[in-house]
Amino acid sequence: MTPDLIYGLCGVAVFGIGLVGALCAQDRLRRVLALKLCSVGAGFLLVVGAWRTPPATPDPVPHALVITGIVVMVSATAVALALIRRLQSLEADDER
Amino acid sequence: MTDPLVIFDVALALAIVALAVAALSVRDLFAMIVLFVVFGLLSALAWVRLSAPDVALAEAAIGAGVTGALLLKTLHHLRYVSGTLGQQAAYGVTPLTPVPIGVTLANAIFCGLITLGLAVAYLGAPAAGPGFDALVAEAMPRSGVDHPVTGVLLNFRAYDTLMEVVVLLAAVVAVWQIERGVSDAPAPVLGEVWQGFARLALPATVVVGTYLLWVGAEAPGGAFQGGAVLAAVGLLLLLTRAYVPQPTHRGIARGAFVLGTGVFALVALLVASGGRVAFEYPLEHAKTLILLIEGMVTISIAVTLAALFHGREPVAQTKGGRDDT
Amino acid sequence: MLEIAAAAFIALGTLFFVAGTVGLLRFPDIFCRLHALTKADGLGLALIAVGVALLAGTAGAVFRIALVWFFVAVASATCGHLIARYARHGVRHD
Amino acid sequence: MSVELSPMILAIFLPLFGAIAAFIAPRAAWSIGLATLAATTGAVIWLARDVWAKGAVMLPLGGWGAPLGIDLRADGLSVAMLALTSAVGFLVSIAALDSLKDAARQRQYFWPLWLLLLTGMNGVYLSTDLFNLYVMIEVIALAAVGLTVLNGTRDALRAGLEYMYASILGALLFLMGVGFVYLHLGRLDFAGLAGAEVSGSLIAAMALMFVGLALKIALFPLHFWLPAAHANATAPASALLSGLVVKAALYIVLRLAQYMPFPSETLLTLVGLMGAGAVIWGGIQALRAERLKLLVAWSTVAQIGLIFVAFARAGEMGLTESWKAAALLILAHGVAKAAMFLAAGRIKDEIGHDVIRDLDRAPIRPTLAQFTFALAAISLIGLPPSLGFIGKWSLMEGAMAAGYWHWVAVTMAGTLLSVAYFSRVLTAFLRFDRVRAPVGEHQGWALADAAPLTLALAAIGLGLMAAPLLSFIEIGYPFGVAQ
Amino acid sequence: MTDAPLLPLFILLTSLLASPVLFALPERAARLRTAINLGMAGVKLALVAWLSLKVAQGVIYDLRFEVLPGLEFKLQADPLAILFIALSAVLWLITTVYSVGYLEHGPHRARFFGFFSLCVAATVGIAMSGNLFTFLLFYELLTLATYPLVIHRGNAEALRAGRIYLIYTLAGGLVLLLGTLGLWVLAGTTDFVPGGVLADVVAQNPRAAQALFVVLIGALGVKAALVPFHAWLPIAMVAPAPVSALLHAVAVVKAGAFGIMRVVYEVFGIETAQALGVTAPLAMLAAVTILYGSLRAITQDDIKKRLAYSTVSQVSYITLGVALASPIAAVGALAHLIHQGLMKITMFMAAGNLAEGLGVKRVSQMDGVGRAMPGTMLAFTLAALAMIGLPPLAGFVSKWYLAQGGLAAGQAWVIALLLGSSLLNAIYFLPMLHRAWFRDAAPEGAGAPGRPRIGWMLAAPPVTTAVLVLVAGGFANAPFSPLEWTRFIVAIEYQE
Repeated sequence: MTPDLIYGLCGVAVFGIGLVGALCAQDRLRRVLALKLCSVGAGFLLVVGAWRTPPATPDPVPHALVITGIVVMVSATAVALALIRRLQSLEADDER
Repeated sequence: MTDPLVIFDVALALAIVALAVAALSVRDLFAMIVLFVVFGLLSALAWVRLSAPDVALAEAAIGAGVTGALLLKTLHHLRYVSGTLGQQAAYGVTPLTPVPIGVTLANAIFCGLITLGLAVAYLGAPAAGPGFDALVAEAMPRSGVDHPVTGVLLNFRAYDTLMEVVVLLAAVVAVWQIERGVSDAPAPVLGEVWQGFARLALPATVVVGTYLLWVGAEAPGGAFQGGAVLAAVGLLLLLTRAYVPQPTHRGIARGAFVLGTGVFALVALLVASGGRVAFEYPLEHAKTLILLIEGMVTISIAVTLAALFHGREPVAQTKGGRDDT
Repeated sequence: MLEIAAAAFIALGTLFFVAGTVGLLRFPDIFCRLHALTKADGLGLALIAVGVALLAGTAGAVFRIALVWFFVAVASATCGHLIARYARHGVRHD
Repeated sequence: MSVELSPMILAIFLPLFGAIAAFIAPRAAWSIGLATLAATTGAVIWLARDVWAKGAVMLPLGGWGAPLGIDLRADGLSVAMLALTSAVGFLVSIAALDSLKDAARQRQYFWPLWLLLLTGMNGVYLSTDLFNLYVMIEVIALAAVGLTVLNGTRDALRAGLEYMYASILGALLFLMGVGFVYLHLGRLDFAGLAGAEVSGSLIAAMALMFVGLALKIALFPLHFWLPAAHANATAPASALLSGLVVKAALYIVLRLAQYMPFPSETLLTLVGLMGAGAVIWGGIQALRAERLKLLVAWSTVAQIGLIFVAFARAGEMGLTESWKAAALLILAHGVAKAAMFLAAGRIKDEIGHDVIRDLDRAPIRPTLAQFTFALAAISLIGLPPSLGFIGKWSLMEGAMAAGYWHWVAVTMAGTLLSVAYFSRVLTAFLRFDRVRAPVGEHQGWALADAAPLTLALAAIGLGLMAAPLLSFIEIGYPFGVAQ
Repeated sequence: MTDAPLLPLFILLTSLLASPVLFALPERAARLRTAINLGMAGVKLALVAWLSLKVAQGVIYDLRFEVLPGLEFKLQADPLAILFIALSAVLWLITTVYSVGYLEHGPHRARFFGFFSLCVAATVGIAMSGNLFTFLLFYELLTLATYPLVIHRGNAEALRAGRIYLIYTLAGGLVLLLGTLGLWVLAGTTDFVPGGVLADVVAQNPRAAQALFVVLIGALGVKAALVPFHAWLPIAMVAPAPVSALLHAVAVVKAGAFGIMRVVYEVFGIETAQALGVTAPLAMLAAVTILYGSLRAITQDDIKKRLAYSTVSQVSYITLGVALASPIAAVGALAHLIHQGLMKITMFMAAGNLAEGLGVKRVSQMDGVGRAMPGTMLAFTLAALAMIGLPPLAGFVSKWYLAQGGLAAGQAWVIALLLGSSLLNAIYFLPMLHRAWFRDAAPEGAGAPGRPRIGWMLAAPPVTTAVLVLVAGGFANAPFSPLEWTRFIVAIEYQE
């Protein structure tokens, strides 16, 4: 039981949970959140992967990749949320 | 005797998984977002445990912080347009059509099987073997910085990082495009205590952000973390109404959005002379150039993240709020 | 000696945190819960900060820990205020 | 000190600078856009000359070299894709000048988004690094979603949101796959993949990346988002999305198949079956579609299926040749579908709606746009001598030679379906007995039709150029041979 | 070598390049359009004459262009090609004159003549194709170019007919693609070579070769209107008269028959095909089609429909002659390719004139039309008698050779078939002639004698082709007559 194993499985589980949410969630906001969970799961996998033997100095490249991934994900989230806001405004206009 | 920290690790991992499940299953959307932010912070903690402080900082600041703020802002907007602002809890803002439980179950089983497959593949993966660490260690002296993650981000894989900034730029262009004509939800009045806190927090945040940028050359931190913290300044300003975006500011905003990308790309292009290729900084100027790029990128990130939070492009309010065909 | 003192501080701090959490779970309404949380956690954090500061090697680190304590205290006070305000008046817009 | 430019760098940076300039100066955006497109096309021609003369060319960015740094690499296939992108893109841009002339706001955002899209696509075609590909497909995704919802209608926004979800999920599946590759190999460049041993995590990686890309390509049964997104976007955006954007992910699949040790015949058959499903289902849906643009979008689903059938046409042994058939179909579809969407947009603009059943009731007949549509249909159906025909010929030839008659049957069924659904449209064009008002005479030449017509003629004419085209895409591309 | 190696290409381009120009002309520019049409047709005729002369002198034309590795776009001008090109060039000129008159005030003339031109280009391309791949290219082009012509009227009936036409011919084209691919995979070439390219394949894998034969003949049989693929032809007669004339006489039906010739003679080779045992079934199929078409023709009241069923029957004479595998029958088949074209175009143009001038569209309305339009009806009569096989008209010549060939091949039943068919021809044509000349016109109704309103551009073409029918039959042995030329071809195909 080493930390990388524990968190690796944790990452896979989070990815899977996100996948369930992305496929099943009906609320638009919740689906965005589910996708974000997937991205955290993928981040876990990369960070864990950086723990190659010996684990004293982890590989910095995957760390950089995950940082990039986080920034990319916040951009995508922002666009998705903007779409949701615009759409909801239009739909609210229609109901009136 | 197992390492006592293993217990901590297992507990943390279980908490993270439980929070993920809770965030997806809780009915109240506000609670969902709060649980998600906690989830993000605990993930950051896990990454500290995995000796990835840079990632942890980025996740805490951007993944949990900015994303949480974006989600809250959107939820607020949705509750405003659907007229449910007064209610205590937000039980979904999208009109839901009932889905047969069988479909959900089938989906869940399907995803479960995939996850199981991935877990098996993960457990079977020979995690040993060489990574990039030796290569990075060997190349660090020629990178112009002392912190490996910054070296990777701004030198070895600078092209990726440039494109990441491009993604941010694309996002803000897309958001401005999408949200034209959307009228803003009124901001809540937060009171004097909050105002006082903001006055205190603002300068501190600026200092922290700048410090993170500066320290990135030799220790965890850098443009993205610094930019995210500075973006928090923008958020504070916007929330306290200390700054209200005006149509006349659009030009400056556009300039700030593209500053990082533009400078980064120009530097990458211009260093290609005397036998060097693009992105190959001359060794004697590497540190300066990287700092220049980082500084500009930080400004862009801060402004862009704040703009993503604010959403729509500030336009002169015409009748009906729409100025397009 | 120093380590024992630090451990004691940290343990005490944790105790306060536990107490605050029990309060959060057990108290009947939002104001009582806020009361338990802000009071107990504020003190708990302070105790843990002292414990950690005892272990820290440099003055700079001690200074940073103090800063952490200060900002968390201010932030939690503000948050407590906002929550209480919301519970009392609801959201108001101008 | 003079800056040494490389055409590969220019192909990526020119559109990037163009996007920045177009965003900062919205009023001049269109001229900046056209100039950028022209310059990028120039860079691609320069690159094509280099590749023609020297074979595949590499550029180690930052001077580090893979696996630590990122290499750009251009060979025949990537140059062909770049050329497709810039040529089609240039013509679509010209068409956009006209079709967006009354929508100031759309015009202002069209150019930066489209140039960012171009940056992303060119980046994909030159990349040799898996993570870099992930970032590139995100650039493409955000810009493409922005273009999808450019007209701001509710249907477009709904479709755009679905597209966004599919796109992000696809990218994240790809990223997870990248994670597994890193876990197994400790590196992320193509060259590292090429020599890898097959293992559980590599199979997981490949499956994740393939499913993620299939979601972005809209391969049946993951096509659910495409018809609405492509049908509801504004015409030039539809042309770009259907003609070019989908191809970027397709290209990555081709590359992965090149460098990954493909595990089995079964998997290839599965891919082919998905393609066959797309051909049939897309065809049936196109037959049932009530609106012109929706029909065209469903035909994209079917055509994408055909490309995968071409890829699987001769099994594992034939892969060294099959990719060429797939590449030809990719090029053919890119050109013809762009022409068709532009033409459909013109028809919709002129007539005022695009309900197929009522197209013939309009007294206005945009003759040239209809003619363009018909020419594009010829290539998409695969009638000689169009490029689509050549692609289909290669597909069936390989399948027949390998004795894979089922793929021949699928192709023929797909062809018949496409005849059936396109003839619905052509019939509406040529019917005159239900017009209420007198039909206007010959509509004459319209400048707006010039770009789509050029594209449609190219789709037909390129068929005669297939031999040099094939020998070009083979440059520096030892498919199936581990490097 | 030749002094103008690109001559075949020029012949192709005369009509191929005329087409976009005609599309682009404004609807009003009628005189310019007519000038271009007639000018190009004239140029083409001259070029074809030049080409024929050269080919007769033994000059070989062979243009190649590689499309895919090993696969060529190939134009050749062998005597068989010349036969077909000459037919199309002559009839294009005549039909163009007729169309100009016919469509004088109709809508969409730019479109019509553009596709008309394209259609002729496709026919010329089919004739000069040097391999099955090139043939396929033009075969599909022909389908696409004729579809807008068939539905030219743009009403529901025309569109229904067009849809059926398109489904039949494109499905046929798809099967032809399959066959071409099969040939390419089996033989490694798709070239047309006298004597065939499949001898080795037949020796090794006769089943595959038989399957290929069935696929190819089935594909071509759609356009050649072989039973059971003939249904589109009578339906497609809703097209305007000049289109029907062209479809039945030169373009579509003949393209199918010509393709069957190429396949039997130059893909399989007549000896190989015989050895494979596929010619006899083909002959039977042709015989069935001949009888079936004639029988159906008898009961049709619509003039154009009766003529259409007659075409189903008559075109199969060509197939029959090919399938009999005797040189003499082959002469008959090739001669009939020309003769049937001349006869049928005459009749369709005459039928068009009846409809235009008198509003007569049905056989039952034909009473007394001979007196109203004597020139047109004279031409019609001549062609009908030729069809029946009255010596010395053109139809007789081809039937004579077919019968001779049947005897030579030891297939005596052919004589019976031809006699039976001629009898049926007489049964459905003679009543028409009887009504036209010997009955009085009904006092009122469509056939009422009045002043027929047709100009010389409608009146002259059928008379001209009728004269050609007469000449082709009467001077069958003159040099450069179709018959002489077919003997030249047969000598090549039978490698004598």
